[in-house]
Amino acid sequence: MTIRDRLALTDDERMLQATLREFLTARLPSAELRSALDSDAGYSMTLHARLISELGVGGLTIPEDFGGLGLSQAEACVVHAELGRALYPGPFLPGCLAAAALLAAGDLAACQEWLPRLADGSATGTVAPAGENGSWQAGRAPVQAEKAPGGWRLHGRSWFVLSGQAADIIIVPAAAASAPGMFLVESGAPGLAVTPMTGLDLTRRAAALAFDAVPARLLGRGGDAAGVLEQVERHFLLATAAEASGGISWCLDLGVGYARDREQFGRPIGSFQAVAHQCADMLADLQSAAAAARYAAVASAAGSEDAALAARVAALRGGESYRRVAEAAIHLLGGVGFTWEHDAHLYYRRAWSAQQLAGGPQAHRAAIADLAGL
Amino acid sequence: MTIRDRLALTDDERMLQATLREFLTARLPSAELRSALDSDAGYSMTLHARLISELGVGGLTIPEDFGGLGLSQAEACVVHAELGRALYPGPFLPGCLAAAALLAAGDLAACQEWLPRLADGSATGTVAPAGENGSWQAGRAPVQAEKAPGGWRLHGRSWFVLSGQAADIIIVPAAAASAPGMFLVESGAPGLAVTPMTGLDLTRRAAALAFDAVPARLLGRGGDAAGVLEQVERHFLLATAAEASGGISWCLDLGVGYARDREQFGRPIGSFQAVAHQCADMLADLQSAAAAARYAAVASAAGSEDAALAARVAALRGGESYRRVAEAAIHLLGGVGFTWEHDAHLYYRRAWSAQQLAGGPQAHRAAIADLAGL
Amino acid sequence: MSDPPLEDFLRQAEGWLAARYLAAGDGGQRRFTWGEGDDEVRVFQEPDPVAEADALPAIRRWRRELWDHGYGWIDGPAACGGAGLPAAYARAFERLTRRYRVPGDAALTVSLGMIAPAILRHGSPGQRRHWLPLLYSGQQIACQLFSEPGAGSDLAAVSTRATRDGDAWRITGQKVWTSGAHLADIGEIICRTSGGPRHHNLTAFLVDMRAPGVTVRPLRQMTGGASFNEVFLDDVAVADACRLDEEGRGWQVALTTLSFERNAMGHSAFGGAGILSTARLIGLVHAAAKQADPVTRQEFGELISHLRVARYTQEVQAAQARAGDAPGLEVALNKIALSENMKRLAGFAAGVLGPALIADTGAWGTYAWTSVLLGAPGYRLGGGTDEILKNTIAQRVLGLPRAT
Amino acid sequence: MSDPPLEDFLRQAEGWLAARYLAAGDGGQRRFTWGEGDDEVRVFQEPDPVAEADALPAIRRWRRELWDHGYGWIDGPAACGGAGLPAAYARAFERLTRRYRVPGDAALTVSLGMIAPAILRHGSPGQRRHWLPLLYSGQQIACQLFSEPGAGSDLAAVSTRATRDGDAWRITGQKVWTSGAHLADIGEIICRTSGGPRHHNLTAFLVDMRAPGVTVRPLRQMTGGASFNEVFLDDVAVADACRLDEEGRGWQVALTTLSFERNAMGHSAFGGAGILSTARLIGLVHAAAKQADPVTRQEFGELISHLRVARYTQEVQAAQARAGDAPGLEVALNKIALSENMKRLAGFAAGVLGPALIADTGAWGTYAWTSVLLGAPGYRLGGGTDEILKNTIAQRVLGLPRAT
Repeated sequence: MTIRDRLALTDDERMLQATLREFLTARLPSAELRSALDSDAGYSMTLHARLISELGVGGLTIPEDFGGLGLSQAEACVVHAELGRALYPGPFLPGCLAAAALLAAGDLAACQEWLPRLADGSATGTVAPAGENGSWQAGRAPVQAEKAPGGWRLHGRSWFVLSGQAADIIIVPAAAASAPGMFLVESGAPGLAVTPMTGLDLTRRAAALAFDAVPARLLGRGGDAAGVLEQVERHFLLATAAEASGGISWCLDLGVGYARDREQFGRPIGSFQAVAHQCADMLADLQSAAAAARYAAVASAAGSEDAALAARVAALRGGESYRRVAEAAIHLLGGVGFTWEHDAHLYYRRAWSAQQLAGGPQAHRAAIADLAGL
Repeated sequence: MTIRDRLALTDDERMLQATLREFLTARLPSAELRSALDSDAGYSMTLHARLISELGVGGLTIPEDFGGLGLSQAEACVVHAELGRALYPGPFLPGCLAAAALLAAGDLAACQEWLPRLADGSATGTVAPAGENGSWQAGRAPVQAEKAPGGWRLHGRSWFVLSGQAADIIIVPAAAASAPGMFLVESGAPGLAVTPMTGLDLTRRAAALAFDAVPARLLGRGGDAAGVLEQVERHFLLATAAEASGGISWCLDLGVGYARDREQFGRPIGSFQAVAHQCADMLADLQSAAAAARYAAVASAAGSEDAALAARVAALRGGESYRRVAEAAIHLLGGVGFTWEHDAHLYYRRAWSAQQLAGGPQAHRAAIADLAGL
Repeated sequence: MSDPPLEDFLRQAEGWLAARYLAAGDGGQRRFTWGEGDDEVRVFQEPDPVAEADALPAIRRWRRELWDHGYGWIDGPAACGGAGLPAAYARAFERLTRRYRVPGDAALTVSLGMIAPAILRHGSPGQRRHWLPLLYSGQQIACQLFSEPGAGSDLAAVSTRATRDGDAWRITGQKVWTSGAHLADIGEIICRTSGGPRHHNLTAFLVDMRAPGVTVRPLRQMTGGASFNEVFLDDVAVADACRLDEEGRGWQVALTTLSFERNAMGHSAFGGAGILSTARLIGLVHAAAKQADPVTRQEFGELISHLRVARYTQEVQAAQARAGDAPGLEVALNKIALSENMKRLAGFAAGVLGPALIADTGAWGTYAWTSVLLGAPGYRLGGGTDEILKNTIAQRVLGLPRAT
Repeated sequence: MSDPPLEDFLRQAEGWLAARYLAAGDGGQRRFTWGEGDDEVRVFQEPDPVAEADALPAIRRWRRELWDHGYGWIDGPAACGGAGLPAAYARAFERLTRRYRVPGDAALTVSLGMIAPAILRHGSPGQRRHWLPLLYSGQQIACQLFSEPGAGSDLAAVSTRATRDGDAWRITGQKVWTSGAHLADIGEIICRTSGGPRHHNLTAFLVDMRAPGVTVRPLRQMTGGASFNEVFLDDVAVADACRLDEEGRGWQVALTTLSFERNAMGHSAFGGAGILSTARLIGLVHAAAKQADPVTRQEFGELISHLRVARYTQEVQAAQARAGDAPGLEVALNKIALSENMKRLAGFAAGVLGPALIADTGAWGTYAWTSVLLGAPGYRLGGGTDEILKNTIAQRVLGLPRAT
């Protein structure tokens, strides 16, 4: 199946997109989002449960024999784009990453125990790969694993853990004697301290995790953290690129709508060429970010040899475009865009945060140079 | 004398600027410039002689006791800016660099012999510091010096030598036994081959020099090439920054004049906001490039401790602004700007070439990081 | 009789091609090897006039052979000599030809990509039957006579006049930025035919480029070469039968022709896509021994990301078109992206080569990059300036009120 | 009696300052040391209301002392209580104060930098004698009531109405983006006073901020804090004596006030210049241990070049002003440059810190940079958006026809 044939949305994908758009527009209007952000969990658990049960998106890329839909990255990114458009604050993305980690580690028992529960929403999960400087190098894992009589014990700290407070299971890379392996920690495990991190992105909370001799379950044979993290990172790159295209489309609709309606000097501000051209630039950003996200997702789904490069290109260009378009939307709105009560800054905050969590422009450029064969 | 007091142009500098502007407007209109470019030498020797004799700018920064005016970098850059504005094709800048090299090498006899002739225009000079990749590292000088019975002999090649064909004397760094020293070679010396390099900048010709056992005169004690080149480079950075501000001011006048006069859709194109804002951006580039060039020249003249940093900032920002403004001017002119017969592309070519010859943005940014204390 | 299945059509076409042309070897993409062949990286082709004239007969023969075997106008209506097959067959055939060393249609981009489709849309049945076979069989080549010194972005302000003279017209005026005028047999020209209101005072004609009073001169551009011409018309006679569409409908004819231009320009193959190939850029970095320099690797990664995104965008659009959801005017954004990528290419080459970019040391593939640097500004002007294209996008794609 | 020589004036002033305030130590610039003190790097000051109220008495006393000893309004006309000395004396005194730990006038930028000069220009002799001593002595603080939800860039479209009521006026309406309204005693307000043509239907007043019907609310901005207020006026009584300039001349009064604002905003000290200091940026890079990374050093060099050029531009302009050739409206370009530099700062911090910028690990001087990132968009709006400033530059500095 060459990439070219799958680039246009299939009818199923179009259906999935429309259903999600309708669901989120009805159930997560601005007021609902705001009250979720003010709640302790930072998201509505009932809405999260409905999203997963009614639309079945919990187990999107989990194989059918583990209770999932067994769909590909192409479909998954349609979901990520719509959730990104609505700044959906629930632990959807972390759950996907946890599922990806479990599948990549290939521990059948762990998969059988947890994947069905991630799929039906009865359990939430996340991954904790990052040290204090945010980088994912498995080699210098910020957490050490020690083989104790009763089983493995983890020591150390990991930071920027998405939905760390909401997760029932946390998949952590930890350096053991040989190469680092992947470990599963259940929430509430003794010695595990989960503290929220004050963050820029109000619609996606991160936590810092402290491990003090925390009992953990080694996934698979161990020593495979590098390989597993690479696959998890691919999901993360594709998801953030798709979320970015969704957020950009919201900002474009906002900016163009305002440029049409807002009058100054007795005419719509969109009739001023500077404003009109900024809107055209925003459309160009949407067009390229959406195309890159789609191409990268389809390339990964098709296992094509330029999939890794496409994922980095999509993350880099999507991240830069999202930051630029979110700022342009605030600027177009003028004063009201700068207020706390208007939602524009929530997208600006997500754009900056997601870009850095996904590795940041420098990491992407370096990876692209490697993957392109320089 | 603090920098702050000297930043505004003095009356003398204003006079020098006005006289030069008048001289060049009268004697180097577009038609004259074009015929000079088509000539063998690439410039009018009679005009060059008049420039030096009538305005005495040949020995601007040459001390009075060597026949010069003994003025500072501040005055010199007023001249460089006006010459840059007119794309003056004569060997003025190379002459300044040769004079700076002679002074920095401190060889009294050589100074007495050549500085007066550079000052009165009876001799032209240049420097040949660059290897094939254009960099000026004295350490890896592209030319070797060998002590032969009859005196020093030079071997090797140097590239991008400004006005290499027109120069009577060429100051060359050459690696001898110990650290490289500075050598003076007279044009026509046996074994010296000067071949013109096809170049982007039609208004400033460069040559490649091949040295085959060329007799050369060691300047001073030798081993001081690094220190001498640093001072020559300072002159080059300040001069290119000043030339850039002059070129930018020409492009701004062209662009704004055209935006006022050219009518499309029944109105001057300057009444379209996209065009008006591009003109405002060009003014911002002129304002910062001119201020940086002036501040850097005055800081060097005052020997202030941030002079080196200021020179690099002026070269970096001046170079980037010049490239941007020259391209904006062509774009504003539309089709006619893209033609060979219109002068706009001569400025575009100078902007790109001067920026690279002066070291290029990457070298400037690295130097700024060092000088700012990172 | 219904269309043959696509597979059969392609198999037959491949047979026809293979019998006449060598395979291009490796998947049709000429393998790029640093140091081999011509290091030219032009934004606009600047064919040396002699070489160009020499190549033309082969191109005409290639078109004629295609035409005589039904491949000349695969998706053209049978009534005008086309094969009447779906557009997908034509696109598939075009992709197929890239796998063979064929003369190709680069020199006919305007003639077949813009003028012929305009004649199909605005020509009378008689004109279509007369002109289209001549163009698609390569017997005649058409060029576009639109811009004037005083009418660039504001095309409606053309001042070239066509005055009625019995049942003919006399045309006097000057056209600029016409590519291929020196090779063309006919030119689609927009002229002012009345003092009427703007957009209603224009008429389109097909003028004989070799008629008395037509003078074609190369237009030397800042790159040093000439990819375009100036055309002077001094009282040139044109039969009323050569009037394209009604008098006063010249503006509609112009808009149709321009819309075809934008689609073509956005396509990555247009504008010397060869210069955008990753292999050539890697060669450039290795030639300057900077592949280990982290700063160069960052600039390389940034550049590649822009080039790839431009390709991904076009491939997604092509897929959407195949699925019946063809993109509209927003395709013009591709052209803006290509212009920006050319500027980025020149900047990258400057960063890698430094002075070796701006003065020729003779090293292969270095100074040649000045063509990109000198051609890029023209690419932002040809086929509609950035500003004009953004106006169109804002108003007709985003629905914003007319920007003034 | 002629002015005392500047040196004597400064010697006397320094004696006065030294007797009352500690020297600021090292040349007036509070030495920056990484890790010490508050790591706040705000674009807009977001003073905690309590701390702000506490600091106000000291600022009022500082103004009163200056006023009582002739330093309150050095270059003000004697007729209104000023010392009548040349502006150069005032600038020299201001530079002198930076060498002492004085409360400073940061909280009075609007009151003394915009409203007082507007009263001097447009007030009657009586109004000038009444209000200016109160403002320059710190007894009263003024704020600016201009923008409205429906009148941002288009200030002339204000809908706040002032209706005549005997020899007083009643004002009803809403003003937004007023800094310091909660601390101000009076507000310069632009109101619509007639149905007349645009720019001729406005009148300026000095309204008592504590009058019944005035409600001041903090305006929470995207940074989370509130540097500005919303002010609601419900049938607020204002004596005709508080009308500033003639009825219908409100637009001229507004333009005068705005011109003072632009000059102030361009100055690098404005907008938390502290965040632009090289030492803080070097500390940031060292804290992330990236000083040896060539890519970081390039991004650092690029950022520093922009910050320095902004400073050089202001210093050259100041020198030109001292030489009697003060720059005109092009000063507004400094404000645009400062906005762009804030965006560059945020981008640089993100490159150095990565995720540590967007979520707080508790490390000193890292997450604090989000204030720059969140404040920068506001800086492009306050004091005239980029677009409005560029319109002004194009039309009134470059002489281009009115851009529509």
